[in-house]
This record gives sequence, C-alpha cells and structure tokens, in this order.
Amino acid sequence: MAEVEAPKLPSGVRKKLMFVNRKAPHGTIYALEALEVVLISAAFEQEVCLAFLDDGVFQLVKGQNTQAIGTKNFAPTYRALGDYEITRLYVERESLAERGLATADLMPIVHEDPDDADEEKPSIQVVGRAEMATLMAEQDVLLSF
Amino acid sequence: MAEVEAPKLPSGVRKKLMFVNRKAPHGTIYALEALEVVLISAAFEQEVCLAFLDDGVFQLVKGQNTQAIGTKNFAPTYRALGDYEITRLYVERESLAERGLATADLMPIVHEDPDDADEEKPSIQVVGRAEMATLMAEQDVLLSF
Amino acid sequence: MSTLHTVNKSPFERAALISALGHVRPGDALLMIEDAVVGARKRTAFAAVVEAAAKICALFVLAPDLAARGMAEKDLIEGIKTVDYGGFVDLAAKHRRVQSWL
Amino acid sequence: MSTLHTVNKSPFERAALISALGHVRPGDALLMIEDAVVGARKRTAFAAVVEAAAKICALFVLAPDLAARGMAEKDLIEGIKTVDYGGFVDLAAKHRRVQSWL
Amino acid sequence: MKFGIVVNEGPYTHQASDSALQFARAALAKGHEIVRVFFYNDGVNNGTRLTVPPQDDRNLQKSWSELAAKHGLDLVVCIAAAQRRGVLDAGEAKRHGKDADNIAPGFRISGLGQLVEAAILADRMVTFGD
Amino acid sequence: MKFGIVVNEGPYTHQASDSALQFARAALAKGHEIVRVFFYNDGVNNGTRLTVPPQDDRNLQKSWSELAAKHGLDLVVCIAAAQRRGVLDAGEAKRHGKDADNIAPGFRISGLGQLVEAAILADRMVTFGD
Repeated sequence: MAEVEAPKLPSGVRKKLMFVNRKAPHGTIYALEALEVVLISAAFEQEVCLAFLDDGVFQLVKGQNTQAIGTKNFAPTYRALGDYEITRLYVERESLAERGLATADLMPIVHEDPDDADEEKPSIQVVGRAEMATLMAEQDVLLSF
Repeated sequence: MAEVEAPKLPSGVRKKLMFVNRKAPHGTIYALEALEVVLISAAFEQEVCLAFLDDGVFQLVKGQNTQAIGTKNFAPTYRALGDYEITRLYVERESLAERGLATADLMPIVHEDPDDADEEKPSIQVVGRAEMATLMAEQDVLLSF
Repeated sequence: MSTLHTVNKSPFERAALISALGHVRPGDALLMIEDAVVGARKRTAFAAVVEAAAKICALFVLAPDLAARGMAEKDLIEGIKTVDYGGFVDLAAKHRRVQSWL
Repeated sequence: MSTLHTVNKSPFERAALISALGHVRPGDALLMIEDAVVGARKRTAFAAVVEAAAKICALFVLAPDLAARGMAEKDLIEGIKTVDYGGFVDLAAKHRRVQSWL
Repeated sequence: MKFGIVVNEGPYTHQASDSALQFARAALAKGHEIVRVFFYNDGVNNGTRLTVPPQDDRNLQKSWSELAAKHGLDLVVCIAAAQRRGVLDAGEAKRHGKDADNIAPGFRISGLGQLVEAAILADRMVTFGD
Repeated sequence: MKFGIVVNEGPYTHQASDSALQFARAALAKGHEIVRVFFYNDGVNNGTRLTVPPQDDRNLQKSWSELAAKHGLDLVVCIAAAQRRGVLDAGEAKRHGKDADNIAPGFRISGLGQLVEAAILADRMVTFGD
C-alpha cells in the first residue's frame, strides 16, 4: 500500500510495538491509516502486534464491500499481514459480545508458522478484557488510532 | 464577533430557526462556530432560538476561563445574545441532571422584554426531554452543531 | 409536521443514537448512516433500545453504508428498512425538517 | 511497568473514558484532559464508575482544561488530583508507556 | 424541492464529504434543486485545489468541482473558517499578504450569512459532519 | 528523557494541536528532548503557512514554527496524508504539477517510516487527536 523506507536506527534495537485499534472502519480514516503504519513498521524488524477493541473489532468483520460508498476497501489488507510477519491480532471478547459479533463473523486471517514447517496458523486471538489490559502492559510503545 | 452582511431575501420570509447545541465547549470548535452563525442570523429577522442538550449544556456553565489553555473564551458572548434579540435558550433538564449540573451552575443570561417596559427577563428556560422534542418539532429549520 | 433524524456514529462509541432515539416522536423517521449502521445490528448491547424505538417511529439504514461494514439485511433488527442515497433524499423530502445528530 | 492512560473526550458523549477505566491496572495513572475533565465531576451519571476506578489507579485532571470548563477542585470526585502541563509531562515520564484513548 | 447542504468536515478523515456528495448527486438525479452547499468548520478543506489523493482512491475536491460545473451548484466556503485553516482565493491571499492561494475551481469564499440565507431559501437543510 | 509526539488533528477544530503544543513546551521547559513531532491524518493541516487566524485568537501554525526554530524541533508532516489534503512543499508541488505550495517554515514532509522511527527512538510516545 505505501512505500517502505529504509530504517536508519542503531542496530539491535527491538521494541514491542502495539497498534491499538478502537475505531470503526470507513466512517473515519483512522483504521486505514493505522494499517498503513503497521505495514511500514514491518520493515523495522520490531515485535509488532495489533489490538482490536471497542469499535475497532468492526475492522475485521468479513464481507466488507465499499463499492457503493465510493471509498477504498482496505479490509483485504488485514489478510496480507501474515506476509509481513505480523501474526498477532488480539481481539477483545467483550467488545465482540457487546456488538453482537462472534468469531465466525470475522475474516479468517492466517499466517505460516516457520517454527512448525510453515503450517498455516490463525492470526486472530480472541482475549478477555483483563488479558487485553495485561498485553498492553507488556508493550514498550502503544500507538493509538 | 463576526461581520454582519445585509440579507438578500424576499421580504416577509420569516422562518423558525433552532440552533441545536450538543457538544461540549473548548475541546472542539463547534460551540464557538454555532455562536457565530447565531449572531449573524440576528440580522435576518427570523424567529431564532437555541437548544442546549447532551454535552451542549456545558456551554452555559458559569466561570469558564480559557486563559491557561490559550484559546478564545467565547462564553461571555452568550450573555450578549439578548442585545441581538435572541431571547430563548432552551436547556434540557435530563442533560443537566446526568452531568451533575443544576440551573445555579449556569450563567445568568437575561434580556429586556419590550412588551413589559423593558424589564429584565431570564433567557434560559429549562425544559424536559419530551418538551425539547416538541420544540424541535415546531421549527422550520434545525441547524445542528 | 414530522422530522427525519439522521445519525452517523456508532452507538458503542458515541451517545448520538441514544439521544436521537430519546427525542423521536410518532410519525418521525430515523436514518442510520455511516458508522451508525452498526446500531441496527441484532443482539447488540443496544438492540433493546433500538427495538423499543422502532415501535415509536420508522427506522432506516443506508444500504451502501451497511455493505461497507459487511452487514446484510439478515443482520438487522426486525422492522428496520434499508434505503439507498435516493431513498435518503426521499425521506428528507417527505419529512418537514432534518435533524442531524452529529 | 505501569501505564499512563490519557482520555480527552466527555464520557457523556464517547465511550473512551469507560473503556479506559475498564483497562487500567493497579499502579497505572489515568489523566483526563480536554473535554474529558467533565468526567471528573461529582454527582454525574458516571460518578460511581469513576469512584470505583479511583480505588484501582491514580486519577488526575488537567487543571487548565478544568478552568476552561468552569470547574474547580470543589467540583471533583474525591481523590482526583489536578496537574498542569508540567505535571502531565511528569506523569508521562514516570510511567513506562502512554496509552491515548482517542 | 430545494435542498441546502452543510459540510462540516474536510475530505478523507471523516466520511461526511463523501456522504454529502452522494446525497447531492441523488437529489439532483431526482430533479431536486440544491440552493447551496455550505462548507463550514473543517469542511472548508474540501475546497483546496492542492490535493493529490492516491491514484486508486477517489478525488473529493475534483468530484465537487465537477458536480458544480455540471449542475451550476453554488459551493460556498465560509470565509472565517477558511482563513483559520489556510484556504484562500487570490483576493484573500493578496489582502493578507500571502504568497499563494489554493481555492479549487467552482468554490467561492463568502460569509456566514450565506449559510443563514440558504437555511431560509431551502425547503430542507441537511448537515453532514463528524 | 526523549519524547515523541503525534498530532492527528488539524488546528482549531479540535483542541489536539493546542494540547500537543502545550505539552511540548512543558516537556522542553523541564529539560526533556523531543525527538520528533509527527503530524498525521488531519494533523498535516497544522503545517500550511496560508492560515490567517483572527487577530484575537492564537496562531497555531506560527506557534509550532517558532517552537521548532527556538528548540531545533523536527516537525514532520506525513507525505501521504499531506498529499490527500493539499499540504505540499515546493518539490511536491512541482512533482504533481500543482501551481502553488503551502508548507510552513520549520515543517518538513516525509514518510510514515518517520513515525515508526520516532516510536523506536523515543522513550515515550504521546498521541493527541480527536
């Protein structure tokens, strides 16, 4: 989607970066722009993961079709994250439930696991609110969208 | 605050215009901009009133002082509305209550009543939610901020 | 002398839809557009409030916005109708005034 | 390894404050800035939730934003402390990371 | 029927400008008249000709300019809101000593009275925003 | 300590740019370093020199430019977000065949990698937005 620039950083710096997605897609541009940064971040060889909570969970709903509103449909890009070695998408269980959503309503997103003969593994992990809070507390940087 | 332009309209058109204020002041510019249109509207000789509901009721809280955030304090302008013959400010009772506010927390806003020897009358009328809905239903135009 | 109410924000994120539903009157219509269409989903935390409002006034969702969010008619609370942009215009023309709950 | 949470929207209008309070952990701090300062008021519909959170983590409001909304310390839920912009910087420096609940 | 449209947000960040444009097209397709589109608050940012959206995305400024040209629409950018945000026509740029202007074709800069006037002239006002 | 700051909203409509500016000033006053201020989404609109705010109001673009000059701040405007919204420097204007540019002094246009880099270099990232 966006051009990748060569990182100019002291070598060996490896931070835990979490992108925190809390907004519904399409009504505002934040979901799209978060995805742009996520893709760029892949070039920096950091430990990147994504969190989807509150209305952010709507970003992963399957079957999105923006043709009739005339905007760009970036939903398929989530399925390409595995190719960028971004393999951890944490989705908050309570956020899904409040919105009448089940895991089956989400896009299937997978990645190949190099530690397991490149077997396809699911990238989405549904976690409870307390576990989401714990995951956030384990990061070096939280980037909020 | 803003320049007044001469209206270029067929004479005798007199509409009921309500400005619907639902946003808190200072965090966004909408309250300020609504006030700008309200002042301009006075030159058009229409039947203008203002509604304050949801977070819009915070616009009328007394003692606002924006010096330390460096933005313009437009709160005193509400008190000048009477000079523009804008004399009806409807405030929703339920919105006040949910926010822990009482009428005593609001600025005193008055106007001179030409039908009563220019006696000072209060401009703020606290109304219930159902009455607010009725007032909205009596307007020709609702301008939302 | 009815009103068309439009709401464009998710009820899970903003208070606008609930506030609008608290101000509708019999004969009014309420149209959910943009991110508000998720408020029309079945089985959400707000479904009961929306269902109750459907007994007072006519509820609509904008179909193009529905499709963008991956939703279909089967996901909607019973009684909510879909319209396209032309239907939005018709609703605005039919009712005496439009209140945009921004 | 605690977190500073910042919230900038009124809880009466947006879900951010309530969501943030649902994710704080002991040792964290939460700072209300901009329109969020109204969430620190006594006797609101959300006061009980905020009071409960005050037992888990430290709650702060930005004094310049408080003054802009016509509020003073006497209006605040007990236990909520005020800071100025320098205090905001100190809080950000003290905690390991900042989560902005936009 | 006569419609007036208010756009309170700029392009791309919020869907407001997209929705307003689709509404305007649908109203015109049904034979309605649009007395004015008033761009207020961040909405003034729809009216700069300097935008370069990605090739695979829509161009909102161009869409508004083209719709205005085709149907003789009156696209008014609020002068005070535009000044604050750096949307200027040649006259405004000169008056304020700026070395460039950026207003897009089909947009004109005018006062808030144009919004009130539209509210009076139109049968229906529809507002799109955040 | 090293701070990175993200600004996601333009001037005036939201308080985000005001809050970010006050935070930056306070951090510098306490002797901290600001590795970068990254203007993203509508935040890019802080970086146009064509703004003419009212005489009795603050001038956010000028305040950022002055703070950058005084403290050698790196103010980066996201290139893709800026193109969409019509914030261009002379090179960008030329490249895209535009007849004017509007970037303000002290701001530079660069890619999203600058945001990721800031997140890695800074001890703390603070985001201001809607």
